[in-house]
Order: sequence, then structure tokens, then C-alpha cells
Amino acid sequence: MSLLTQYAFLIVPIVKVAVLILIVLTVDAYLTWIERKVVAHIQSRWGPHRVGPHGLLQPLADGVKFIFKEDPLPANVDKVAYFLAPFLALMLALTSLAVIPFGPDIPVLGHRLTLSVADVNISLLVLFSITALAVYGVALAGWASNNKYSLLGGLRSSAQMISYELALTLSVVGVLLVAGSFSLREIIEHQANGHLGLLGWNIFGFTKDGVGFTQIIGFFCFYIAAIAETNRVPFDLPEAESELVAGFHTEYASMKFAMFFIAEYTSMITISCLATILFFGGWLSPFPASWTLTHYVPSLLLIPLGLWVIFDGLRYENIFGRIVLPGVGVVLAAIGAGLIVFPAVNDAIQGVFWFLTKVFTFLFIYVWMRGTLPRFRYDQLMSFGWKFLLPVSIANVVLTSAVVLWRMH
Amino acid sequence: MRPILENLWIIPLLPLLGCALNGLLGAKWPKKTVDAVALGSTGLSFVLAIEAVREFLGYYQSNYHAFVKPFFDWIVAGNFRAGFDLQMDQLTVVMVLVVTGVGFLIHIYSTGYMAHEGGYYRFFSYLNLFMFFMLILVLAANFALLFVGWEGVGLCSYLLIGFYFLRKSATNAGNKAFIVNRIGDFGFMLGMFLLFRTFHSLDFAAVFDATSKLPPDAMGQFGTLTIASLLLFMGATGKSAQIPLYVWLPDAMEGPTPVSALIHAATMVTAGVYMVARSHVLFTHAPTAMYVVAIVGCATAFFAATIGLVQSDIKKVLAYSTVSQLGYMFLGCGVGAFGAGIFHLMTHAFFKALLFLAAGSVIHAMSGEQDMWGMGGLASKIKVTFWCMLFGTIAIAGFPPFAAFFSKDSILFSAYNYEHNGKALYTVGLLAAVMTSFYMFRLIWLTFFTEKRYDEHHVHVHESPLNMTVPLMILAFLSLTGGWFALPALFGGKDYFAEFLAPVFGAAEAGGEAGQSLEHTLSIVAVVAAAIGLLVAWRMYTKKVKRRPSQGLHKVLYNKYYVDELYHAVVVGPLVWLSRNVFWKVVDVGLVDGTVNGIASGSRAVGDTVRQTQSGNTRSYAVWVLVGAIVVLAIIFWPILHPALFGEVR
Amino acid sequence: MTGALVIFFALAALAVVGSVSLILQREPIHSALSLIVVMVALAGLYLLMGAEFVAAVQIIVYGGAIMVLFVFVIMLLNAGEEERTNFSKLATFAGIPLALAVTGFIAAAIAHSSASLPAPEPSGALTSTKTLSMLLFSDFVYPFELTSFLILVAILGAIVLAQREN
Amino acid sequence: MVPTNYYLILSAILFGLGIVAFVFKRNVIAIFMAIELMLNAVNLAFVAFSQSFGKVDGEVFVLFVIVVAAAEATVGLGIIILTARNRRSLNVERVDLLKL
Repeated sequence: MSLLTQYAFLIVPIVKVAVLILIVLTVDAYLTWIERKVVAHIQSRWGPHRVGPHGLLQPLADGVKFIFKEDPLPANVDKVAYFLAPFLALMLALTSLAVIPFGPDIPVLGHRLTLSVADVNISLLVLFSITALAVYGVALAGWASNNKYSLLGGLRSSAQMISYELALTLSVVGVLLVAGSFSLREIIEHQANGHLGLLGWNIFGFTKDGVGFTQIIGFFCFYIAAIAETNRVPFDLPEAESELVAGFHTEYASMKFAMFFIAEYTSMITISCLATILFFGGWLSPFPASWTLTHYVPSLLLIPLGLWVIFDGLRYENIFGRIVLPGVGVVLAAIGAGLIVFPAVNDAIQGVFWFLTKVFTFLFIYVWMRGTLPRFRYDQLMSFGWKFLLPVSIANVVLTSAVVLWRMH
Repeated sequence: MRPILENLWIIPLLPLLGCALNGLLGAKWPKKTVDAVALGSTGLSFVLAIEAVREFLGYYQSNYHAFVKPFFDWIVAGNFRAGFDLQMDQLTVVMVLVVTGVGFLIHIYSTGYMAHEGGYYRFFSYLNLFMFFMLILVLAANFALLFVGWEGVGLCSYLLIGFYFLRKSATNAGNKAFIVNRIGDFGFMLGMFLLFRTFHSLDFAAVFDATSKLPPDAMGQFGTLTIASLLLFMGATGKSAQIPLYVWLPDAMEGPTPVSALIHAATMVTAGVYMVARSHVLFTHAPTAMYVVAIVGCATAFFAATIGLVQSDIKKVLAYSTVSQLGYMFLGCGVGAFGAGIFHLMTHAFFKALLFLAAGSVIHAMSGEQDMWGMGGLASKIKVTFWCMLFGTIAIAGFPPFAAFFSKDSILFSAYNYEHNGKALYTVGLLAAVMTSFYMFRLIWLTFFTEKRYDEHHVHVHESPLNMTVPLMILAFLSLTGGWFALPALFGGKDYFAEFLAPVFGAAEAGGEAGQSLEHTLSIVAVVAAAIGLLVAWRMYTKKVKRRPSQGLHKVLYNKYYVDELYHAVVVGPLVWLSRNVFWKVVDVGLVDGTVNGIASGSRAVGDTVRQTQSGNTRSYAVWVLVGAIVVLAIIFWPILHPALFGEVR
Repeated sequence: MTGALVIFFALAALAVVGSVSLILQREPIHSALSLIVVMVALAGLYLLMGAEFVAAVQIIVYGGAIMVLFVFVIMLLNAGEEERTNFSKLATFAGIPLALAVTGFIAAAIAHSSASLPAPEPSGALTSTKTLSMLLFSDFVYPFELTSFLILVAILGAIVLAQREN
Repeated sequence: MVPTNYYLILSAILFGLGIVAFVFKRNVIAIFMAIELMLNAVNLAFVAFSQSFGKVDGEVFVLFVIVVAAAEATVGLGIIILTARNRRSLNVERVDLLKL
């Protein structure tokens, strides 16, 4: 025990990182499942449903496949870059999660546990720095793998990322001006004002004295630019199947490909978190603080979910249906119930709950878009980025700063 | 209230305007317009001059000194100031009236004479320019401005002598005149410098006041004043064609006759006399200079007259007579009778202008013939010209009551009374007078009497138009009456001219009874001398004359004592040789061009070597940048790296 | 040997190694990567000195924009292995000594003037971005505006260069 | 606590390496990188000084340097692209004529 306390400054972060990576990887895996499911339903298909109930085990299967597939090395590639690229991509993607606060400090054994690996006061800048570097993963991959499609993919992605990074950064400046800090934590806390609830979020921008300036323009700019940054539909030109086979990762297989894959989904998560934090009040509950009853919302969601899982699992005449699913359902329902029983715990997880809810909403929107929107043409992409997004975000900056000034005096 | 006197600059300005208008626009204009501008400007300035004189006389009544007015600063350098200052005193009055008056008449005459010449507007533009500079010269109130006029008239004379610039001889004559004048001007400038160095000013008033306070040099002593005076006189010899610089004047006859009349007889050549008279204070303080002036003048008078005896070109005769008359003027000045000199200047302006214009009219009648041996018996054909010419001749010969009688008489009288062998000067002058009347009457006879020696069929003699004859008549009248200011002096009255000029030159020396009687005798002698000349000429040229091959003394005289040849051999030849073989082939080609080409080839060689560094190879450039950086760093860190030199830097 | 020193030496070594490899690498893309490494290392050093904002800007602008531009151009021109020609004798022979000389100069100057430097601020005292921005918009506002103008000019120049003459 | 000299010495070393790279790289882009490296070295010195004097001015200068570097890179790379297109070579030793 004493050892623990002595080396806490080392142990705690390591534990945090481990936990975080574990969670994130799982989420990534199941994100692919969700995506496939949702898109399938949008396209009125079934999607994966063979491996496990609702294809729930599909991600595991994919993972196994990735691991055991052969990993061919294309002829005369630039080895250093070729190997560096996926590692870089994944590393950066995961690192970026380190500065994100998933919730308010929660008391554990008398210690205050901050729900972020590194709580630096320039977390946003760090985040941007990392996203800025993220481009190299793609670009290098494209360059290294001695293949014209890859090269084109790499070129496109690097150009696209530079172009949209400007808009991304500028769209956030509005929020920074309002909050007056680079620290994500402080940005969230600035949005917290008891009696207003969700109206206080930057997306609506009301302040305690009522008047406010909405950051909705900033939000849209941010979100569009973010999608482009993550090379997702409708901006997934670097990996446009119809044009470039698979773009920058054409020549990559098995784990290296998996790394790109994970990196992409992780950055999706990061971006969703960022959007949540910057514009939607992070872990703040949408309801005014006075409405204490709303603390039971998690339970009210978890218990029915658990019951439904039990009920649904019973339809399968196999081990899953008979044991696993009901078990999971029971656990869920139990957690829900437990939250009601132990208000302290309940209060502790409130922030995390709301945070995750919002993040998942955004992830869903990602998927939703993928199912809905067609791909941009390259010149459209560029002209959109430079001629529309950038000016609009600059205008947003100007407006916001004007309002801030006016509010000062 | 003296509108003109206060704005004296108007008088010279008008001719300048005329010159500018004619010179710039005249080419397009019809003759009438050019006439209008030229005559208008000069005539108006003549009228204004008269008005100015009237005002000046009024001014002089009230305050007894010259009228001087500075108009603007021209050069101001340190303690040296040369302003555009004009002045008006009795001397100026005479000069201005002569210049503008005679000038105006000659302008009128020119409209007739030049009627058929090319470059009509150019001629009048030059003439007006000359008027301008001449007026500046006589109105100037300091040596610097006077020098401006001095050089200006020189320029105009050059331009007008070379007016027929297609004739080689004309341009040569122009150059000769210019160059010879340069020599004189050199002396003049030295004189000015000396004066400035002595008196720290060039204003007449200042210089002369200072001088009058100084003690005069003794005879034969070469003090500053003497040197200065001599240098100034050198300039005068150049401008007024005295020995040894007279050679340009006869050649100057290449110019149109009105020019000869205006510039080379009436006005410009008298500038030297004017200048000497103007600085009489200096000269009176330098007896040696005076003596030199007298001798030179006298010698020139005699010398030129001898040459004049045998010349056959009508204008040449007049030219040499001009030279000798100028000699008379200098003689007058030299012996201290500045008034007499100026007096003769005026009368000479009248009758010599008359003679030249008449000669011009003759030439006009003979349609360009100038050789007297090609004339003869014109008297009946061109009466007006003849009578005017005759008047002029009588005047210059010095018969009473014509102008020159009085002026020349007073000069000789003063010469006679001059303390340094005045008798000798007098005798020479008298001989010159004899010769003068001889060659003048020779001219009359050869031209107007004896049988005609030209071909009727080719030349058809005709009288000149009115605009030529009228000025002749006016001048004839003037040369008759011009001397009558001094008329009373003969009968014990007083010489009004001398008296008029008294404020400038001081009171004329009172002859007293003895002087009176002496003056009578001298004048009688002079008349007799003139008569002798007349008779000899009559004897020689009334009966059938034919041109004999000239030999012996005649040949020498006819060739002007070979002076030109002498000068060419002594001065011009060596100079040309020097310029060609030293200054051109050595200095210019060797030194100047050598230097320039050397620099060029040197830089080329340097460039060839330095160009090697410009390889275009960026890496080499990078290294050069490094070198530069190291130098800069070395400079910056020198004190740090060498605390021993600069002490510990903290 | 405090932690700060350890970190410093680690990062310094990284930077030096990066720049050396920038020189030794023949593939432009590898040089670019090495340079990125150097920049990241420098950013780390800035953080160590507590210049957080500069560190961030270092990575965002240098690492994220400028170097990406380099990589982009390298890819665009498909720049292969550089040929080690030696046309410039001057550079071949005089290059190293001169470079050493300059470095020596600077080093000497530092060594000499080191005594005059005041003791550094206690570590960890991060210069807050606020003061930085205050300074930037008060004392340095004119240079700041000038830089914006400079960037405008640069953009125009780039456009002019990029458009094909027709 | 790291003494300021260390930073300065490091920046000097980096600068020297930059010079070496500037002279010994033949690839235009690489040379450009060398310039950037030198700029970085200078930046390091700036920050070090601003730290040791406890003044922020140095960091402001760093920002300016970075901006200038960005502008420079934009134009420079544009020029490089044109040159490469026209001369078919990125080797500065082969591009030694002002006009073709």
C-alpha cells in the first residue's frame, strides 16, 4: 500500500492508460460493428448477423483474422516509412485521447481521481498538435508503398488535411475566446451554469446573465472540418475505393492495416469527444442542476436495456442465448439498480454518463452520414474547404471577438 | 518721379525681346513683321533712352552725382558681389544716345540693304542682340557686368561677321575676330582680378573712390594701378583694334555692310575707348599707362592710315580709316583729354557710320562690286549717295565746320600740350590726318569721278531705296553739325561738350589766352594738312587712272606690312603645330583616351577574373555566404575574442 | 542529475541525431522525417523551458503545416535519392572548415558571455499564454500586423507561381 | 534545472549542423530544410534567452520567426516546384543557369 502511494505518480497514469486503451480498442471494435449494422439497416440489409447474436462477435472474428493474415511486404518499398506510417498513425491517434477529460474528478479512496490521463492546461493545443502530426501517417503510407494509387491517396490526404486543419483550428477559436482558456476542463466548466442547463453550452452560448452568443456556426465548421480531418465520408477521398482501390493503405495488410483502421476509428472518437467538450458542455448534464431527479436517468436507461437483453437473449437456443446474454442483461440491470441504491456512486458517474452519451451520439452521426452522403469530388473538396469553410470560420472568429469585446465593456 | 530711370533695365531689355521674338519665331514670319519687331524694339529703346536722359538730367540737377541702381544680385560669392547694377552719368548719356540712335538708323538702313538676303530674321535677331549687349556694356555699373556686355558684343560681332557662313573667308574672319579678342579679354580679365584683389570690389564707384584716395604712381613706375590700367588697356586694344591686335577688324569687313557700320565703326569698336574713359581715374593715377595708351593710339593712327593709302577695296579703306580714327581717340585719352576722345568717338560714330552706309549704298548700286578699280563716274548716277559720301569725307578729313574738325582738332591740341614729347605725338597725328584726307578723297575720286571702269551691260547702277537714303541724309546732317558743341570754343567761348562731360572727367584744362591763340594756329595747320591731302589725291586721281602693278613700298603697304603673315608665322603656325603634335597626338590620344581605354580594359580584365566566382553553383554561393558571415561575426566578436585589445567586456 | 537534466539531454540528443541524419540521409523524405524529429524534440525542449504556447505552435505550424508542405512537395515531385555531385570544389574543400569556424565563433561567444546571463527562472513556471498574447497585441502589434501582410504577400506569390502561364 | 548555456550550446550545434547541411546537401528541398533547421536553432536560442531573462519578448520573436518561415516555405516551395518542372532536376549543382 505504501508503495502504491509512494509511486502513485507513476502507477496511476499507467493504470489509466491501460484502462483507456483497453476501453478504446473495444469501442473501436464495436464501432465497426455498429457502423456495419447501421449502414446495413439504412440500406435495408441485415448486416452482420451470423457470428453471435446480431453479429455481436463479428469484431472478434475480424480481429482474429487481422492477426493471422499474412503480411506481405511489397517490392522495393521505402521500408522505414512503410513500417513507420501505421505505427505513427495509431500512436498519434491514441495519444490524442490522453488529454481528454471523460468526466469531473471523482473521489476514490479519499483521493480525487481525474478522469484524464494527462490534465495539462493547454490540452486543446496538445490535441491540435497531435492531429497536425496525424497527417504523416497517411502521407508516409502513401509515399512508402511504391504504388501510384497509394501515392495519390497520400497526396490527397495530406493536401486535404492541411486545408481543413485551418478551418478546424479557426472554428474553435470562437470557443476559446468565450472560455478564455486552452484547457478542455476549464472550457467545460465555463459552460456550466446551474440554472440554465443545456442552454449554457457553447452551442447555445447563453451565460448566467442571460445574453449570449451561439457558437453554432463554429460548431458546423468544426464538425465538417473534423470529418475531413478523419478522412471520413463524405471526405474520404484518400481511400476512395472507386478511384484509388483503397488509397493510401492499398498496400497494407493484416495488422498494419488494422492499425490504420483502429487509428481512424480512434480519431473519430477523439473528434466526437472534442465536439462534445467544446460545444456540448462535455460531461455537463443537459438539465439544470436543481433538477436532482435527472440523476436517475442512467438507471432508467440501464434497467430497461438489461431487461431487454435478457428477453432478447432467450430467443437463441444456444450458450449465448441461454447464458451470456441474460448474464449481461442481469449485470446491466443490476448496475442500474445499484446506482439507485448508492446515490454517491450515482452522482460520481453522472458526468461520465452524459459525456459518453454525447460522444456516442456523434459517433452515430458519423455512421449516419456515411450511410447517407455521396463522396465529394476532389476540386469540390478543395474549393469548399478554402472558399467556404475557411471564410465562414474566420467570420465566426470576428463576430465572436466583437461580441466578447462588447460584453467586456 | 522718374519712371524710366528707375527702371533702367527696360532700355536693354527691349532689344533682347526683339532678338528673342525674331530669333525664335521670325523664321515663319513675313519680312514686315520682322521689321516691325526689330525696328520697334530698337526705336522704342531709343525713345526711352532719350526720356531716361531727360530724367537723368533732372536728377543731376538735384543731386550732383551719377545715378546708380542695383536691380538684382547676379553673382554673390563670399565677399564678392557682382550685381545687375545699371548706372547713368554724362558719359553714359553720350554712349546710350549714340548707340541707340545710330543703331536705330542702321536698323532702318538694314531693312533696305538686307531686303534681298537670306536669313533676314536671323540678321535682325543678331543685330538686336548686339544692341542689348552694347547697352548693357555702356549702362553697366561694375566691371563684371561691363565684361558681360563686352563679351556679348564680341559674340554678336563673331556671329555677324560670319553671317554669310557659307563663305569660308567669312567664317574664318569671324573666328579670327573672336580669337584675337580673346587675347585682349584675357588681359582685361587679369585687370579685373587685380582690381578685385586690390579693392575687394568691382563696382565703378567703389574702385574709383578707392583709387582717387591713393597716391598716383610716378612716371615709369609700375605700381598696381599701372599694371591694372595696362591690363585693361590690353583688353581695349583687342576690342578697339589697336596695335598689335588690330588685325581682325579689316577682315571683319566680310560681314554685311550695315554690320560694319554699326559694330565695326560706330559702336562696338569704340567700347575700348569708352572703357578707358570710364576708368579714367585709374589711368590718371597711372601716367605710364597713359603714356603707353597715347603712343599706341598715335602709332595705330599713323600705321593704319599708311595701309589705308593703297587699299583698293572700298570697305577695306574705310576699315583702316576706322582703325586710325580709333587710334586718334586713344591718343586723346592717352594725353588726358578724355572728353576730346569721347567727343571724337561721337562724331566718328556719325561720319564713319555715314561713310560705311554710303559705301554700302554704292556697293548696293554696283550690285556687289567692292573694288574701287571696278567703279568710277558714279557721281551723276547716284546723287544722294554721292553727296552723303562727300559730306562724310569732308567730315573725316577735318574741314571746318564739319564734326571731325572740332573733335580731331581738340585731340591734336591736347596732344601738343602733353608733357611727354607731346610735339612728336602731335606731328605723327598730323601726318596721319594728312593721309586720312588723302585716302578718303582718293576713294571719292576713284568711286565717283574718272571714267567708269565697269561693264554697263552687266551692272546697271541704281539709286538705293528711301529706307537706305534717309538714314544717310540724317547721318550726313549729324556729321555736319555733330561737332558744333565745341564751336564756341574757337571764339573764346566754352566747349559745351567738354563742359557737359566735366562732371565725369573733371573740368577741361583752361587754355587761357596763349592756349587760345595756339589752338587757332593748330587748327589752321590741321586744315592745311587736310587740304594737302586733298590736293595730292586730286593730282593723282583726276586724270586717266589705271591700276599699276604694285611694287616696292606700295606692295608692302598693299600687303599691310605682311603683319598677318608675320602673326601666322610667329603665333598661329607654332600654335597649330603644338596642338596637332602635342595636345592632340600626345595628350588627347595618349593621355586622355589612354586613361579611358585603360580603365575600360582594366575593369574588363578584373571582370573576367571575378566572373569565375559566378559559377551559378548554389553551393559555392553558400560558401561565399559563409565567408561573409564569418567576417561579420569576426567584427562583432572581435572585442570579445580579444579582451587584451579592448579590455574586459562586461 | 535532476529529472529536468535527463529530459534535456534526451531531447538534445534526439535533436542532434535528427539533424545529423538530416545531413546523412540521401532520400529527401527521410531528411524531412529527421527534421520533423528535430522539431518535435525542440518542442519538447520548449515545454521543458515552460514555453507551452511556443511549443504547441512549433508543432502545429512547423510540424503540422510547413513540414507537411515539404513532404507534400517531395511526393509531388517524386523526389528520389539525391545524387552526390561534387561540381563545387569550393564547397567540397572549404565547406566543413567554414561551418566549424562559424559554430566555433558562436560557441566561443556563448562560452564567453555565459557568465553575464542571469540565473534562469525556476523550472515549471509556465509563462502563461495570456501574457504572451497581451505582449503580442500591445507592444508588438505593428510587427504582428506586418507579418499578416507578409503572409498575404506570400499567398499571392504562391498563387502567381502556381498558375501555369497561358 | 537546466542552465541556459546548455540550451545555447545546443542551439549553436544545431545551427552549425544546419550550415553543414546547407552546404553539403545537393537537393534543393533538403537545402531548404537546412534553412529551416537553422531557423529552429535560432528559435531555441530565443526561447532560452527569454527564459533566462524572465521576459516573454523572446517567445514573441519566435512566433514571428515561425510566421516568416511559413511564408518563406510557401513561396520557396512554389519556386522549387517550378524549377523542378523546368529543369527536370532537383540538384542545385545541375541548375546553374539563370535562363535556359
